[in-house]
Amino acid sequence: MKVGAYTQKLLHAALFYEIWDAMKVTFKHMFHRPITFQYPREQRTIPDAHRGALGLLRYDDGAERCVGCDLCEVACPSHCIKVISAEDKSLPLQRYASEFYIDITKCVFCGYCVEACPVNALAMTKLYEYSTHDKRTLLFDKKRLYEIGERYLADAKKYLYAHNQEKDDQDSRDYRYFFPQSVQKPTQPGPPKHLT
Amino acid sequence: MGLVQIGRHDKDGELDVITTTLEKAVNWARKGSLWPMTFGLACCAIEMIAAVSSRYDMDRYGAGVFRASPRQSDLMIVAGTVCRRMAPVIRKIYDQMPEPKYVIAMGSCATSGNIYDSYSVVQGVDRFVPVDIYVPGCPPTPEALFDGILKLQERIMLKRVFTKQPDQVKA
Amino acid sequence: MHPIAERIQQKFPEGFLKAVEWRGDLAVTVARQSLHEVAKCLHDDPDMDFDYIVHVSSVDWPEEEERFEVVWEFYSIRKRHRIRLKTRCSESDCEVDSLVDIWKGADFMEREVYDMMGIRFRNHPDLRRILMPDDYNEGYPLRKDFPLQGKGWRDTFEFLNERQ
Amino acid sequence: MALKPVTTPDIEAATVELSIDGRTVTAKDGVSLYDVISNTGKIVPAMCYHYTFDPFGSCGMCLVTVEGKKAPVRSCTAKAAAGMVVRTDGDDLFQARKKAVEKHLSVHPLDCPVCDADGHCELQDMAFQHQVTNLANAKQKLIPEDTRSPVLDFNMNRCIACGECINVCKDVLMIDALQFIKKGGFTQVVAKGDTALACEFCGDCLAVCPVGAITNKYSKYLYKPWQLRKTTTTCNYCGDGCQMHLETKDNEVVRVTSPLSWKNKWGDRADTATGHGGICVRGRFGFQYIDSQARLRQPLVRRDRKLPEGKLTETPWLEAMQTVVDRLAEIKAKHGAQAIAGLITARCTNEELYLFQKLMRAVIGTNPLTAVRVKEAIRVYKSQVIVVDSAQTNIAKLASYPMVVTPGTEGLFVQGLVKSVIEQDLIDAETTGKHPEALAALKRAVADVSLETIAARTGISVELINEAASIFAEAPRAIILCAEGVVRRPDGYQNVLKLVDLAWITGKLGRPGCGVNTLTEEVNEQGAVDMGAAPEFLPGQARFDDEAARDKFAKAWGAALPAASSGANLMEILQRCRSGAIKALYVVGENPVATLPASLDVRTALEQLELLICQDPFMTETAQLAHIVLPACTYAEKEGTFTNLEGKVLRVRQSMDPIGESLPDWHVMTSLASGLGSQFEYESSQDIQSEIMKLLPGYYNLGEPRTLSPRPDAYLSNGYVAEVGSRYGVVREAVSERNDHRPFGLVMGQLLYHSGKLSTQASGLLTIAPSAGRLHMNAQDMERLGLTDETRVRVTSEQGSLEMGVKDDLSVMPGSCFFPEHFNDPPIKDLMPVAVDSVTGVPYFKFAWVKIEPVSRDASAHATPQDKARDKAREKAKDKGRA
Amino acid sequence: MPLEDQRSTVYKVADPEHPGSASLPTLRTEELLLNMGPQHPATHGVLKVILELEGERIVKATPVMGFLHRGVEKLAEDGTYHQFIPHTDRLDYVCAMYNNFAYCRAVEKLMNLKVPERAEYLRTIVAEVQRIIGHQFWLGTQALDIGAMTVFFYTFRDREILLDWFDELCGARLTTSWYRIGGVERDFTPSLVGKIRLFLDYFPPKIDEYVVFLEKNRIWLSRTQGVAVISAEDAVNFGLSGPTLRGSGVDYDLRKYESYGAYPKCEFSVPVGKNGDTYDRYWIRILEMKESVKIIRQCLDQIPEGPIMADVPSVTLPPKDRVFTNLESMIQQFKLFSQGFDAPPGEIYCGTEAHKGELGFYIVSKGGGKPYRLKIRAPSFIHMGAFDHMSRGYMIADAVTIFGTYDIVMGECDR
Repeated sequence: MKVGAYTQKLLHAALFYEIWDAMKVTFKHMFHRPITFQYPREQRTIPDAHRGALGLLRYDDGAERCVGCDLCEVACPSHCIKVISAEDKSLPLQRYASEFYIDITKCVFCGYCVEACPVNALAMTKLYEYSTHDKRTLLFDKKRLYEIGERYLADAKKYLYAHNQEKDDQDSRDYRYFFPQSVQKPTQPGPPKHLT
Repeated sequence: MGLVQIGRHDKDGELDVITTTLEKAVNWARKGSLWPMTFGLACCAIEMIAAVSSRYDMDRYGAGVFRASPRQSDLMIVAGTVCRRMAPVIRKIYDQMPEPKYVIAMGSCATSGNIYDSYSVVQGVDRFVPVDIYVPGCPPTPEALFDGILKLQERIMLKRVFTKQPDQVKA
Repeated sequence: MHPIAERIQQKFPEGFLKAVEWRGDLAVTVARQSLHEVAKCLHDDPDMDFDYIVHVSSVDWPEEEERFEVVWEFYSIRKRHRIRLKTRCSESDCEVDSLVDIWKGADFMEREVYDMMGIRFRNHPDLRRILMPDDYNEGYPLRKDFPLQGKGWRDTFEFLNERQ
Repeated sequence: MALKPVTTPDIEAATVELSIDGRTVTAKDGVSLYDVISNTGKIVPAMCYHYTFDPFGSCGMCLVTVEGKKAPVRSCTAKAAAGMVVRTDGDDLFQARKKAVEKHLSVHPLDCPVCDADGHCELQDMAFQHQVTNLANAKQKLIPEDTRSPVLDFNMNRCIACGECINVCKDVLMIDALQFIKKGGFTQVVAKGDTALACEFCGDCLAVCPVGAITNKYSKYLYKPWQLRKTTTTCNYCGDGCQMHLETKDNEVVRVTSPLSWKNKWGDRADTATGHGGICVRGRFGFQYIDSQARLRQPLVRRDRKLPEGKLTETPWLEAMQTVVDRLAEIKAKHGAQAIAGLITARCTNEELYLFQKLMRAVIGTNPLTAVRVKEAIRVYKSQVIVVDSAQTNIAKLASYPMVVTPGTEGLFVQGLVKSVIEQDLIDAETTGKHPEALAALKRAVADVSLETIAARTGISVELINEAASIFAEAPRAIILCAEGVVRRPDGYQNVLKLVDLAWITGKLGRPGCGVNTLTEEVNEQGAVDMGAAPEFLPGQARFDDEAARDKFAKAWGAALPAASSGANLMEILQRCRSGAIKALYVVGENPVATLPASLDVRTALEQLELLICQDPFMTETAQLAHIVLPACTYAEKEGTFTNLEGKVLRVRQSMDPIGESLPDWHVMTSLASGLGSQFEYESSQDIQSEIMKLLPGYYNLGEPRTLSPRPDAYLSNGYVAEVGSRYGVVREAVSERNDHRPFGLVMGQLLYHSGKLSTQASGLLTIAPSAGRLHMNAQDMERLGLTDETRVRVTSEQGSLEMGVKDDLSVMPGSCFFPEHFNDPPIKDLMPVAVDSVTGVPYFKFAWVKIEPVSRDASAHATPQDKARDKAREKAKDKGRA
Repeated sequence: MPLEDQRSTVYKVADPEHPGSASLPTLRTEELLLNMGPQHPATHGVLKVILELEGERIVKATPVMGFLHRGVEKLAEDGTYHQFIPHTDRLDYVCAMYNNFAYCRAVEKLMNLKVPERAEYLRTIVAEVQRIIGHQFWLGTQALDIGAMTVFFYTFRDREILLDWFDELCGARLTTSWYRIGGVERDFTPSLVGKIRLFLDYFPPKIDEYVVFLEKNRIWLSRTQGVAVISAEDAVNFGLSGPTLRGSGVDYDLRKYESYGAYPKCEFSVPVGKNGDTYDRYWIRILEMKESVKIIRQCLDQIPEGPIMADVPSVTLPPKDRVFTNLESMIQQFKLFSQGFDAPPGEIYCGTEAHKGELGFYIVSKGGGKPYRLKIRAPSFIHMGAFDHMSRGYMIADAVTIFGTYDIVMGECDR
């Protein structure tokens, strides 16, 4: 080793050169904008695709989308959904979910239920602030799920568009499925658009 | 799937209305200096680490000083899957923490065992440790964890200091 | 037949049972008795040169008489080929030779197989449970007759009473 | 009607050779090509094919190419012929089949989400297998759902017109209740005549429907097939022991299915090989009682029966068991073991029956009893059927020789047959030759019998009797199935013996394929006898007084057995209860208060008891009298075995967790025995099973029928000669005689839709056959008396009179009337005279001569709406119970 | 040898040259047994190690695992192939995308499924982004464990950018479930492409920033150089993989050896170390991040248009809008969700180079919609097998470095 190099090393060691070197980077950051965001006051813009709490949706005319087909139940990897379906006595062909539970404490937020739903009755929202001291409130029942669906309808729709579940154009939005075609309804204005 | 299974030590239905000025002051002090235990178990631990890192900075709530020793901390954030083999360890750590102590069950696993309905996973940490706040999510984002911490602080403000807590589990 | 399988058959005509090639994976089943020597040959023979152990695994076929199938997977870093070595054993006599003396990495993997399936490995240096606690007595979780939810261990917290 | 050639390959046809996919196969000439192919192990997709009937060929899926034919042919309707060269695979066939699926899909509605068959749908499977995508838009049929039937909904939008339901109904069950009809441009399946479905409601059409066109009303929309946990078990409604699948969801029985299903079309047909695999209406729709609200959920204990505070109160098991044990021990100490009696139903499993008799004999030291009953026959569609009954039953409609006799003279008819055989000299020389003196005695006995008298009394001509006798005697194989109509009549035991005589002289006794069989009502009556749960038997049908057997069991159980003569049957038990000899009665699953007529004073007898323990899934009438009621499990909640009337041991598997705190009977008995100081170390029913296996080697011969060889020698040797004379000598008069005052024969019997008391807890069966409390009468009689469905009648017998509604029933013959025995409202049993058989001690009370007169209009106007309201309320309560 | 026997070693104070010394009493020195974990800040989760110490030196180390054993392999037998994807997220939770990738590749091999080209590129891009996140996480925590805290804040700051990107891509930051059998769930949007391109420009200088803190840091150097050394031969014999193996000079990288995804179409090099110590592995990871940037950039340039899911109706889900209007697609949807696809009977092994090493799935199928047996070859678990070998002779303080050097994640290790 050359003397020059040796002295340089000695000098570096004596003056804590490497520390100054690193401190330089740190000091530079004093002039950066702080990256910490102040959570309760500032909210991060949550992307549309975000998989938050689940909600149930209605059609624009207020009818429940869910037909109680139990497909979300079987698609769920953690078996946290429970659908109890029943027959609508006034419309014998209409099946609907008389009870619908999502045990959100067991949910893995994978979005498979939304993917499975043949009527897009389920959607995920950007809701994440529902920590609680009472575990029972984390069992979402049908009422709560529809509440979430109504409150975060915009989020839910955006989620469906983002995940290719529903197309974001007027034509697709106009669709309306009856499962099945209700024939007992005399006032029905003909079959839906996609079938004609 | 059953209904939500309430663990043995779920804290619910307590009456905590009476507050005095002094109680408020004490509670304020308590809520402002929650020192959490580093207690990462699984996935949620990564988000918990993210919560203390530069972007989220949990220190803003006075809850950023992660202590490795249970003797110095008041808050245990159970972040991750609680396996049966880990249960006695968690309980032992909980027992070592000084009063008042709080437990946050972070994420689905700690709350109810989540997707892991298997032979080795405890179906919720509340089966053997009292839990104050359940944070849903899998894993909860750091914001969701903060929401949980803020809710805990709210609850701390409602606690009675000079009378005995009815539900306090005797260690 | 795959040249490696052919070679094994030549060298161990009694030990070799069958070779299957599916989706590009070669799987050779050998008799339990000749497992160790076949493995030794796989490791040492310069034509095979399987120096890298990929995984040790086991499959439970409860309907069959030789119920357990132990699976080793090897790779050759130099020759870049793969082989899956399999052998069968019955429930009453579920013991196969350990390959720890050839591949040190087999140590933990074989312990895992023992822990999960209850197959014992002869000459293993430290055959204990690895993922489940040593005093776990409900059986071997990955066997097909073991219930997914276990037999109650996960919900017993005897330590809760110890202090009181 | 036999099953298809595949399952019974002994049709007479030349054997031909043909080539299938390059393989040479031999087959019978003229057999469906589809069957030939499926016998080689290949599965050609087909939606309208079913193994139970002839091919129909409507779906167009089973296409194969036959060399020499330009287009693919349907293999199901094509016949196998010599030298055919058949190809079953290939892209062209795949495309052709795909086209066929597309044809069906194009008119199928888009309603998988709401369809019950989703996940169990053949059309779905086919579409998925053939990777149909991107079809042109579907046409909608828009047909309203047909919900007129009480059990089935027909949604013809989903129908693919495969015709399986129609075929199975017509060819296999021979009910023929369904038909195709063209309405609104689409072919639909409707009930005959486009009315509400009226059939036996066996539900086999539902089972074979490959899509969701036929739906079960009781489980509609409650499930998706993938949520159900399927347990194969044995039906416990009758002694046939049909195999069925209980399908449960969240510990609730959602539906019952059978091996007969389109899913079982291919592959292993072992479980359906002997029958067609279907089940009857009771099995399929009578499951609701299992998880009914009426089930007992907790043990109930009554501190004191007399005082008003002596109500049944819910008590924890531990305490209840302690009470039972204490009080039994007390009674045993005070009055001796003979003061305790036990009564068990044959609806329990073998293990429980075994344990029960062991408990009673080895632990308590008394002798138990089983109520052995028999019941009517089910369909027999083999060869010629002679049906002798007093009513036009369902079998009679199918029989080639329906003989409707005057009520109460069935025994006489048998006697006529014996006489006729002897007169026409149809006696089988080979068998009778061995016992000449017995034959001579028999001949002597019947010498006085005159066929003309019999003909006059039974209402059947001499010629017909002779013809029937010759048919029976000349048939190479003949089975006598006798049931309640014979056994539960006065002289029932004698009548059975007469049937044995008949079989013997025609050489049918002890020959393979022949024999006398009794059809039992409760599932496990054969098992009850085998397990020794009858006073005169030890397990394995060893006589109770057989010393060797006694030693063996005493040793195995480590306890001394009670004295050989100590057994008591039901009548004796009641007698002793009244007299105070019996202080404690342990009743498992039986309900003597409701099943026996009031004249037997069961109620007073039981009220005499110091301790009545009742173990039952339901709060029965007997249980209401009991001091202690223990909740038992139904067969769906426990493991075990049943022995059916063939002697086949069938598995019962647990399909759900016990309801409430109810426990399996064996569990209760085990803990009871332990409480009484005996160590019964059974942890599961398997443990009991292995003990039975040790004591009765070969009993569980993998479900093989136990070879039961009747020994004519033994039968004929023990004083037969002396006995036979009295049997035929005088035809005893019926208990109550027909006269002008009481011109109607009232028969109490079973409905097809019910079985005992159990099924009255099943809301499904109640919907089909509600408890209307109405008398079934022939329309002619009703017209003659001026009765309508609205009127009420007063029925008077020697024993008393009752008021009830009437209903016309085509199957009831003029001059008789029928009341279903399942319902005791009004208490019709009280009208019946009771006769106790001198030999077996079994009471007979199912027949009476009665007078029927309409009640005056004012009274009926009063009663009818009330009655209706009451019925309605009851229905509602039952429904609620289900919900 | 059972543990009890190893706890103490008996030393004979006897001098062979001195006659009569054999009769001296034997002196027994107990070794110190130190339980490290399972609740220890540096064990990266819940690992327990029983260290046998002679003074400060480790004589023997016995890892005790299973504190996070969740029974994943058993759970896999309970669900369909599709339903296992969320489980793979939670194996190695730091790097969920790569687990998804490895699993989907294995199932595709089983089903003999060809993935469309665009999907291959998307998969590769996201996998490499995940590799960057994984290495950043490793660097931050390893530095934190060793004592250099600043790096942690820097790496986590940059990691957040990528996690947000994931959030926008698939809706979750960690547990992504974005890969599907036969493709990916969702295509990139222009905004996502723009963001990742911005990041590619932003990130390489940041790597240098991290390095500034460490490359000359004497503490870092002395705590990593020459620590946890393993020879190439031993490393191969133990079955190590990934940077842990490459640090010893073996260029075993499945991206090159059994190339998959879009890797064959990209130019990149596999950094290989010399000494087999922690420092070399650190450098390998730093260089791999740079290589990843290179790969992502190439992929973004080459990516073709096209479908993102294979169109095999018997395996892959139909597009959702077809389900609403088309009976066949609805049938497909119902069959696939309720019963899964019908896998052929057989068995396959498929390994993928995750950022920790070779992550492999061995799947035995008996036909039907559920795996009959699914074995996960988890690199962390296999690396722990070498822990004893690698830690002998080092100081207690080095134990932390040695855990770190594997980049161990207990979720994957215990499964």
